[in-house]
Amino acid sequence: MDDMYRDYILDHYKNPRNSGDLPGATNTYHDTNPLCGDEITMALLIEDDKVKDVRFKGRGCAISQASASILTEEIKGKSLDEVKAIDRQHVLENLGIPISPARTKCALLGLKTVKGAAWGLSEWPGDANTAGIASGKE
Amino acid sequence: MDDMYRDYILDHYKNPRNSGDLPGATNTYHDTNPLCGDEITMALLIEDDKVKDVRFKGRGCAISQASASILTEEIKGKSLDEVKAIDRQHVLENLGIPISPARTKCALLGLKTVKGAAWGLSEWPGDANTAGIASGKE
Amino acid sequence: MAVSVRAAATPLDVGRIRADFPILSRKVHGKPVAYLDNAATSQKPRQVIDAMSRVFEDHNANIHRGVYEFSETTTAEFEGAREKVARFLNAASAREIVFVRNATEGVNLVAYSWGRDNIKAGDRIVSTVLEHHSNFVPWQQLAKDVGAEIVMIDIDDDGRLRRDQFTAALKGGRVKFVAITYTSNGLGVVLPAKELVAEAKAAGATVLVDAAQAVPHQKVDVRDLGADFLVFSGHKMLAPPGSGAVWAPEATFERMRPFLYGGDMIMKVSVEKTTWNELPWKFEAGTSSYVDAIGLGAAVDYLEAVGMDKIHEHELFLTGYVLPRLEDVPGVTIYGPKTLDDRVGVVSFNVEGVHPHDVAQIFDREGVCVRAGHHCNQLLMAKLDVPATTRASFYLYNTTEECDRLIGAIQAAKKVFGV
Amino acid sequence: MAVSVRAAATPLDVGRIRADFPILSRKVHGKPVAYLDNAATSQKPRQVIDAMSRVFEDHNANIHRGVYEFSETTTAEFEGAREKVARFLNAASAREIVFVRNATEGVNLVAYSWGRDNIKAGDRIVSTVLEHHSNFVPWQQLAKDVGAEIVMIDIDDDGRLRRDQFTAALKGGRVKFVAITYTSNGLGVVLPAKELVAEAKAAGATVLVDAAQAVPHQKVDVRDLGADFLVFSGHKMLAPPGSGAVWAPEATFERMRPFLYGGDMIMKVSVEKTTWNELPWKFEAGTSSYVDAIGLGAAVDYLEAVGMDKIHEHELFLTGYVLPRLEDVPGVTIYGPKTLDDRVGVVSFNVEGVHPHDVAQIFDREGVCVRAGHHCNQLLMAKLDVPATTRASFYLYNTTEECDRLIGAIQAAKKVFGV
Ligand SMILES: Cc1ncc(COP(=O)(O)O)c(C=O)c1O
Ligand SMILES: Cc1ncc(COP(=O)(O)O)c(C=O)c1O
Repeated sequence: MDDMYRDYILDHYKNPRNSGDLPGATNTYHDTNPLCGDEITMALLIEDDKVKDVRFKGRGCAISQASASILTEEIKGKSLDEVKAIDRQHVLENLGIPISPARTKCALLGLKTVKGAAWGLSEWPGDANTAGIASGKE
Repeated sequence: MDDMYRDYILDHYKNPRNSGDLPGATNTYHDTNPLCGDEITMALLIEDDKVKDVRFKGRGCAISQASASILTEEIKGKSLDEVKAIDRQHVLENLGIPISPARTKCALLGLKTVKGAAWGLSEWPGDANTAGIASGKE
Repeated sequence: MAVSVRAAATPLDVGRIRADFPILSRKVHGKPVAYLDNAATSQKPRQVIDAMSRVFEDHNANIHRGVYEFSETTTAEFEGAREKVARFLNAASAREIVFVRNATEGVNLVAYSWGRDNIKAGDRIVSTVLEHHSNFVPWQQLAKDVGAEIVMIDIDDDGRLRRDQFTAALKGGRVKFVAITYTSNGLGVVLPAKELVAEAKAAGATVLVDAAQAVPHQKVDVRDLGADFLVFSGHKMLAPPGSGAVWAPEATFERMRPFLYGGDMIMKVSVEKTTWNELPWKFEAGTSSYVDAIGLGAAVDYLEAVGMDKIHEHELFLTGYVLPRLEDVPGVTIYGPKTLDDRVGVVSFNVEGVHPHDVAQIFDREGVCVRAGHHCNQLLMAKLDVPATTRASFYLYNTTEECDRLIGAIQAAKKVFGV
Repeated sequence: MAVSVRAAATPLDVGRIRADFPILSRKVHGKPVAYLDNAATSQKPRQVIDAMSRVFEDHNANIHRGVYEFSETTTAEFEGAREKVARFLNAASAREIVFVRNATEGVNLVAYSWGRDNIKAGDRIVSTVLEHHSNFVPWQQLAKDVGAEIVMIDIDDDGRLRRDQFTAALKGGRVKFVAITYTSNGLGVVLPAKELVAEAKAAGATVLVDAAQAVPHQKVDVRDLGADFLVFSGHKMLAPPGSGAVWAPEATFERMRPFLYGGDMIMKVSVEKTTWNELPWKFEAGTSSYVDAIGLGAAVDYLEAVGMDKIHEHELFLTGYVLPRLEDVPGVTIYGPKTLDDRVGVVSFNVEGVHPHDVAQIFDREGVCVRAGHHCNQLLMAKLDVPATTRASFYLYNTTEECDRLIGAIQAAKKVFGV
């Protein structure tokens, strides 16, 4: 718990990196976690199959917003294939705090929107579990 | 239990009184207890508002058949009004053995058919409980 | 309600009550638990836990058809629980009580069994933004299936139902059915259910009252209320999950087709035709959750022994204690009425700068259990224009000390988030 | 089944098993209880009773939405129970397991949710005279509602399904749906379910298997079986009443509309439109019977630890012990197969001159609990041309000594009735 709201988590929450609109974005994906009202819009500028730039806008809990913020830092400059290969395990480890099952969807909403944008989706293809991204039940 | 299968109960079961067809019956009523397969057809010969004669035919458990047999002895010669006034309490007491809730419907099927015949019914009017005859759930 | 709502003290011996609830002596993260999530589900007293174990240890058998002692004893306890529920609600008879898993199944029973036969294309169904999803989605889907229309009634700024809109909706005509909650699980508002029922019935509508948050917290009298259907869940009133009931007058149940088909609800089955069992068993197909129902009977005994009026007064006492203290915390927004009139002990709020999920998570570390989310009230959340709220809800075993810990937990959350 | 059905001894340490069941040391009318009504419901081991009490005493909270320790622990146990059931049935994932109150609700879920959308006027539904009312009446009523036709398959003199009729019915065409039991609760016959499923599917039909009497008594492997739906009840397999499940492949559940609407089964609700939660929660509306489900998880643990093959063998051992002894009693008629092939430990019989209700009543005085009646098998009773039978049914804790007492109780009944 003390473990959960570490300084860097709160810092990412209050001062999200890569926050705001991205004019000229090539890929944009929006998703929500209706059970708690978390929302994230992820915008990527893809050039030569690389993430040239990224911005996100969102509202929600500290975990969902910090997780998205951390993720944007990580993917900037990465190839599309590298981005598509990021898995939930990696995101949870990267967050560096214990995430209980009830908060897993919060922690993974950022990843879901990154994947949605990377794949150029407009809507999520069925069950999030099937897609191996979100997990458990909120 | 020993209490339940008293000699007179078994005697009524094996040698039912007023058993068989009643040619010239004025009122006949048939009913079943579908949950255990008990069946009774009760035939009355009513003259001058009196039960001039009675016969029944049935199959089922000792309790249902003995109870019907005892009842036929009781109603013979009674006025229709007296017959209609017989209540479940009376029948249960008259049987003289402890009847558990699970067997109450068995014990009261005879009364149900007597009432059906006395009132000249062809089908039972709704819920047996409402009619104050059968009780509890089989 | 003839209850003084300004009580400066509780009428309950809370210490004695708490001793009946084993879970209340538990610690969470090293702190004594302060369980303030009673609108979601209640805790269970020893008396209920034991009533259930006793069945399994002493006389368990399937009910209704067994000609042996175990089955007769279990049947008697099960049907005895039904009698207790009937008495508790002042129902005319136990035949008016159909056991279901929960309030949700109760609403669906009415929707499938009564609704499908009675609500037609062009009919209107009146509902409110206060409804729990369980008393809205079944009607929304039925309306979609048959081509009926849903008319929603709004609330005012205090969270009270817009009576003017309700009256206007009924005046608008074609209202076949009204689905209203007795008590809002999101805001703690108690609706003037008896008046609403009378008004709806005068307009020719059939009315279902969702009493999931009412029956556990106040004396509910179905005869006085006058509705056509009433549903509630046992798990919110000291009984196990898996218990609950639909109440309706016998004549109403008689006219309805069954809902679930199968064992125990039949009278006679042939390949061509099946006839139904008597009430209430016509609506109870298959092996009932009879141990849960027996637990509900024990819960009713417990609540009656304590006294529903006193329980209600106690909750208002706690609400009256916590509301001003909550208002004093900078950055806290309270949703719903800030007075004690027509209210139960449900307090929804948000802390500026801290998402409800983070609030609840930090509360957990303090041993304080509250709910964060939409509370199955997404229509209400949309109306309040918030994604979620934090909700504390009281029951007979809560204390002012736990209220103080709630306030303390808010301070802790604010400190973590530097707001 | 690779089980020796001629075992001269049981593979179980029954004494040790019995010590786990508190109720088995009870006396009835001064005699130790011989509980032989397991096809109606089973008794519960200490492990299951305790798993349930522990939730109430230790960490009870409503599941799925609570961001605090109690709720997370209870949710983990509840979803853990689902995982256990999935593993027990060899399901592909826990998302294939929808918790319901009992097998009956499971059949109705399929009838309402799949049936109403897929069975049309003129379609045929194949069923059998062996079906429990719970797997016949829902289809009979659906057929009536939509104008479909029911085709009944008969049994031979030994109680075995008429395979020729089954094949002919499928050849007749237009068979949209097949509702068959895996194991007859009236006769103890085990049907060749896998073959029947394959035949029905080859004919283009969708198949539901009622495994209420199979899952408790034999290893059931849903992947091997290949049906479209399978249902069972927890209370017949050491778990509390109120637990049970429907199994179906994910793709099947995905294509189906929900059954009950309300809290927990929704994703997003607005006045205009509602979207559904993921599997399996899409089919679990309102507060689940989560303590009962946790009890089911504990029961699965218990059964797995003992071993399903051994349990089956033990029951056949008892059946093999009792059948010849029963045949030796003058005036006793046994219904169903008198050999041990494709059979479970259910023995139905009648005593000439004594109605089954009187038999059961006299048994009760001897401490022997059996069922007398139609066993929710009125179609079978009509076929056998008897109003009712007396039925003894075994489980892992029964003994040959109890079988002897059964025979003794028959002698007692004959003595009372002088037959
Ligand atoms: C074969 C069969 N199917 C279905 C059922 C119904 O089970 P439940 O009453 O638990 O729904 C039973 C129980 O007797 C059964 O034996
Ligand atoms: C007002 C109201 N109605 C209905 C329900 C649904 O109750 P259950 O989940 O027990 O079916 C709830 C429970 O949260 C409620 O608060």
